[in-house]
Amino acid sequence: MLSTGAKFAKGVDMRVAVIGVGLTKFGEVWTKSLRDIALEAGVKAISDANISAADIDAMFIGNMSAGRFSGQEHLGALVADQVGVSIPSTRVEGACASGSLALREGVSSIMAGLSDVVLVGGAEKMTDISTEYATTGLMGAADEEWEGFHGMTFPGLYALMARKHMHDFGTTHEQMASAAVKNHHNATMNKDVAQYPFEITVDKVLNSAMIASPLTLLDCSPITDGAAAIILCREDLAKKYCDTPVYVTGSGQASDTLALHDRKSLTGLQAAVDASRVAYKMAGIGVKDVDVCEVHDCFTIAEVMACEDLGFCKKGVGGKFIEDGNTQIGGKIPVNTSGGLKACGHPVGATGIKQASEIVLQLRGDAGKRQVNGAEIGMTHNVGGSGATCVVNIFRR
Amino acid sequence: MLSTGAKFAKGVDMRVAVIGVGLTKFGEVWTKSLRDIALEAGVKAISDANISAADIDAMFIGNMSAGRFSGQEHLGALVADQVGVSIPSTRVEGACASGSLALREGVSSIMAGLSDVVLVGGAEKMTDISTEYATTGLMGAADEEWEGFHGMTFPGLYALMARKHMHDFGTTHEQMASAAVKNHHNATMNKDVAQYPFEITVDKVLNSAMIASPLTLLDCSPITDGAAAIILCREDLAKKYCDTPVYVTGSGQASDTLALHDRKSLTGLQAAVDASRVAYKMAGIGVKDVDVCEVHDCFTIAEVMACEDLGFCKKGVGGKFIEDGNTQIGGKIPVNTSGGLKACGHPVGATGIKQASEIVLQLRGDAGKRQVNGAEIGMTHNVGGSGATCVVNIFRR
Amino acid sequence: MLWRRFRNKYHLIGTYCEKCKTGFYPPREVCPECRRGGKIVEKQFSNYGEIVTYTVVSAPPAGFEKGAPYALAIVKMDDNGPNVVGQVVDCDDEKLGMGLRVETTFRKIYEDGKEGIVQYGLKFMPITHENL
Amino acid sequence: MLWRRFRNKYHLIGTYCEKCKTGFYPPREVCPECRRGGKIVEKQFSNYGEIVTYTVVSAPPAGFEKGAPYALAIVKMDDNGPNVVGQVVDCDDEKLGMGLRVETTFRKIYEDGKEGIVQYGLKFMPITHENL
Ligand SMILES: [Zn+2]
Ligand SMILES: [Zn+2]
Repeated sequence: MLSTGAKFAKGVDMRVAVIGVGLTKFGEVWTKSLRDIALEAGVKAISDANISAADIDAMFIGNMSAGRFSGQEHLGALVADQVGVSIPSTRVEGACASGSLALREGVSSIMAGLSDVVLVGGAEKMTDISTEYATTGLMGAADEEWEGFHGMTFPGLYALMARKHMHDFGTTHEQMASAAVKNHHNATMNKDVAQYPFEITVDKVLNSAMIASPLTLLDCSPITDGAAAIILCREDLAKKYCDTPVYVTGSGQASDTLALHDRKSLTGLQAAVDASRVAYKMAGIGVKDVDVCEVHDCFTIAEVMACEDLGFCKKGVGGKFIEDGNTQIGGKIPVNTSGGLKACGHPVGATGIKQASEIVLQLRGDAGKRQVNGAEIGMTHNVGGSGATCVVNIFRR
Repeated sequence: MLSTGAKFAKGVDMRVAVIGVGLTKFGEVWTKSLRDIALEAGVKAISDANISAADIDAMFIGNMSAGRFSGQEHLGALVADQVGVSIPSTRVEGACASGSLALREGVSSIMAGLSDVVLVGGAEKMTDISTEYATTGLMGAADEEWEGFHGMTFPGLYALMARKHMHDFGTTHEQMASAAVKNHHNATMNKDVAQYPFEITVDKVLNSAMIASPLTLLDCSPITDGAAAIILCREDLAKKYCDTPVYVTGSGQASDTLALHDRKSLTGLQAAVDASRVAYKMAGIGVKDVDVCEVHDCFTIAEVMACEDLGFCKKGVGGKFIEDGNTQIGGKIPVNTSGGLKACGHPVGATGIKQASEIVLQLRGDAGKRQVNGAEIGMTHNVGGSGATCVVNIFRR
Repeated sequence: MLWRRFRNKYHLIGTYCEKCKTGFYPPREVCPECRRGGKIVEKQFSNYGEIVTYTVVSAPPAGFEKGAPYALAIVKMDDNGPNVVGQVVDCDDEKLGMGLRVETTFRKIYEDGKEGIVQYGLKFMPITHENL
Repeated sequence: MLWRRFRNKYHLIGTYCEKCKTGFYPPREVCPECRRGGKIVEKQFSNYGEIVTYTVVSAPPAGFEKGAPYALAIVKMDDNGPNVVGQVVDCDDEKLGMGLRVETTFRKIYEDGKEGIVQYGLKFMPITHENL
């Protein structure tokens, strides 16, 4: 069933601008707590937007598991407190898509006329606990009662999809690995933020430790601490604060079954297909118009499926599409210029905002060595769980 | 600092209707899981609204701690999955105010033109774990690092406020207890939902087990399983589905410091004062216009402070105001006709939606024995943590 | 908490929509396709099926360390049954593969770390004597 | 995780906004009133203060069962210091009350159930020899 959000896509005029972005360094940040990094990203975004905290009307904070990882819920209030404002501040959660959901609520608040300027943040502190416990905690994004119960893990779920994709379409592990190799290369040009800004090779991916066959350690995104924030603003006020505003022109969100085995297809994410259709329609563009895209490569197979689900290539040929270099900077459609979740890192609640931030930098022409020449339209693809939530946001300069 | 949401209050025209409500029985529901009760409330609300699930464009789900209590995050997708729809579905969290925050996001989505019909749900499953662990989990709503660290509990935080209120204003324990007595009485007329629909006395409150002095067991709201859902709809479509729509006409949200000791006042919640001012202004009414109100009586002292913060009576006299019967059904301003958190129960994420549901029943004239005669304007007051988030929503028939 | 679904977790008992003839495991109370128009009944599904896809997990979550590495598969149950996820046991590595025919077996799933509660449930094993 | 704040939790070291002369404990990196206009410096606050409000907790959270019932108070520290929350120890029930003068003392807070880690931090006790 198509997400019924589609029926609104054509009539919606978003009129929302992004006027500031802020990111912390991603990685294992032992010396800082969740509130420290959330404040750091927020202050950077406020500063980048050249506004003061008093200009902000509302906040939306994406976070998945502070309750489990740090014993702290109520992150909306926590961040407002740290920034020193008493405005409405709301936590939004949709597993690994929490950041993009928060962005959507920020956009909605401005479109509704409830706010003029909104801070949207995302943060996750994941390295304070053991890997086993983090693995268990992350399964809270999938179906705890019917998948986690059997010892299923997140890599395991994507491994089930990878095996099926390889079986049905002849996708090879080498093709999947080429996504990781590209993303690590891109990360070398994003040293201020990326967790792993170093080159790897296809051989290294194939020969690293097995996590859930056929996926190895280097097929998987890491466990990361990090925070990201962006400032949204009513379109007609944007020029007051910023010479180079970027506009949100489309947003699609869709859901699918929580458990993977309940789905009709195991080789793609229907929620990504649905969400992207809505977003394209709302933005009034086609896939060919997209100049740069950040996709949710929690595992290498996820980037392969994303290229197919978003329409960059035909169903089944995503692996070859990436292997052939089409998604490199300079290729047909550069994907994950930031380094993606794989090499830039994946602090769950922050990821969607980091993706938006990277697209904003690209559209401003501020992406430095990794700049995609003349990028005018960019897109983010953010997935919650094994695909039960997907959000696609489209931006233009 | 006044919540800057105030600047929008006057210009906002909400144009959002409530066309259906649904509640599960509140209590210890051993035989049902979180997904069971969430589905039950959703199906009831859909049925009450006389719509089909296919009419719903988006969902917002309020929940605080499923991650900690059940290992399950990603409740938006879980509820969409259970209902069998692939529409946008987002979890919203602000501790005990999660339900009202979800309602606000639903309203925002309709005002933004992103949805016509929205299901807003709230659910919490709290009785599957031990009381000590629940007590620890609930402190995730307060400041885990600086309050929970010292062995602080939620009753402890409200006890600190109660002691100060008694000290500064001469409020008595008997006065506080009278709120609980009234709420239990109201619950006897709400047997289909209320967890504790039986009468108590002031003596019983004073002599029940001490929890955090001066608060006893009967000063505290219980640990509850339950779910609630309401259906929101664009104002101009409401009559298509429903003969007796109720309208959301104002909504205020404000934040305060996460930790109690950081606040200027310990005898009231500034966020409640701020949120109610915005809501009154947006609805274009004054406190005297409110016919019925559901307040967040997580502890008896909270209802005393709410009466003052919302302007029902002057600062410091909330205890006497309640003791004198002003908040009974038939009194000056009936408060907590449902039985409140105290006697109806407090399934954290569901509470704000249950409050809205009770107000809708009152404004429809469907509240049975506990009906407030001629109620035209109703209000909900929903608090997160010890007051770091507060949401006030105003409804009219 | 899982005891709520003991009956479902110990047997392949789910639900079935008689209108669109779709089986659900875990059980659903509402058919996602037919909704109010559907007719949901309880159903015992076939205990036989074949592997649709599989993985071997080497990095387990807390509580599953002892059994690792272990195989997990999605199995399409016979007679128009549902897809079911579970561990595959008593199966050589070289035998494990797409399309392998398996049957359900009742086994220990894990021991709960905190309270030592042993959880049981269904796993899969290769069919030894098909058509017996 | 709490070791990040060891220095702050073992001493009454917070921050102070020199512009609006407000003390913060726990430390804040941004003054909520002055924001960018503020000047935040580290500050050791007075170890003496008086009880603003208090409670005795009889129903403790996990990890604090052994010490219950225990007293918790918000204490206003001297010399325009911040409000600080903490347990009150070595204090008779009849003595505990609003306005009681207390000083900080370094004590065990709790033992972490899972890993047996002992957490230390500041508590309060009645001042025995004021003006010594
Ligand atoms: Zn059906
Ligand atoms: Zn200052």
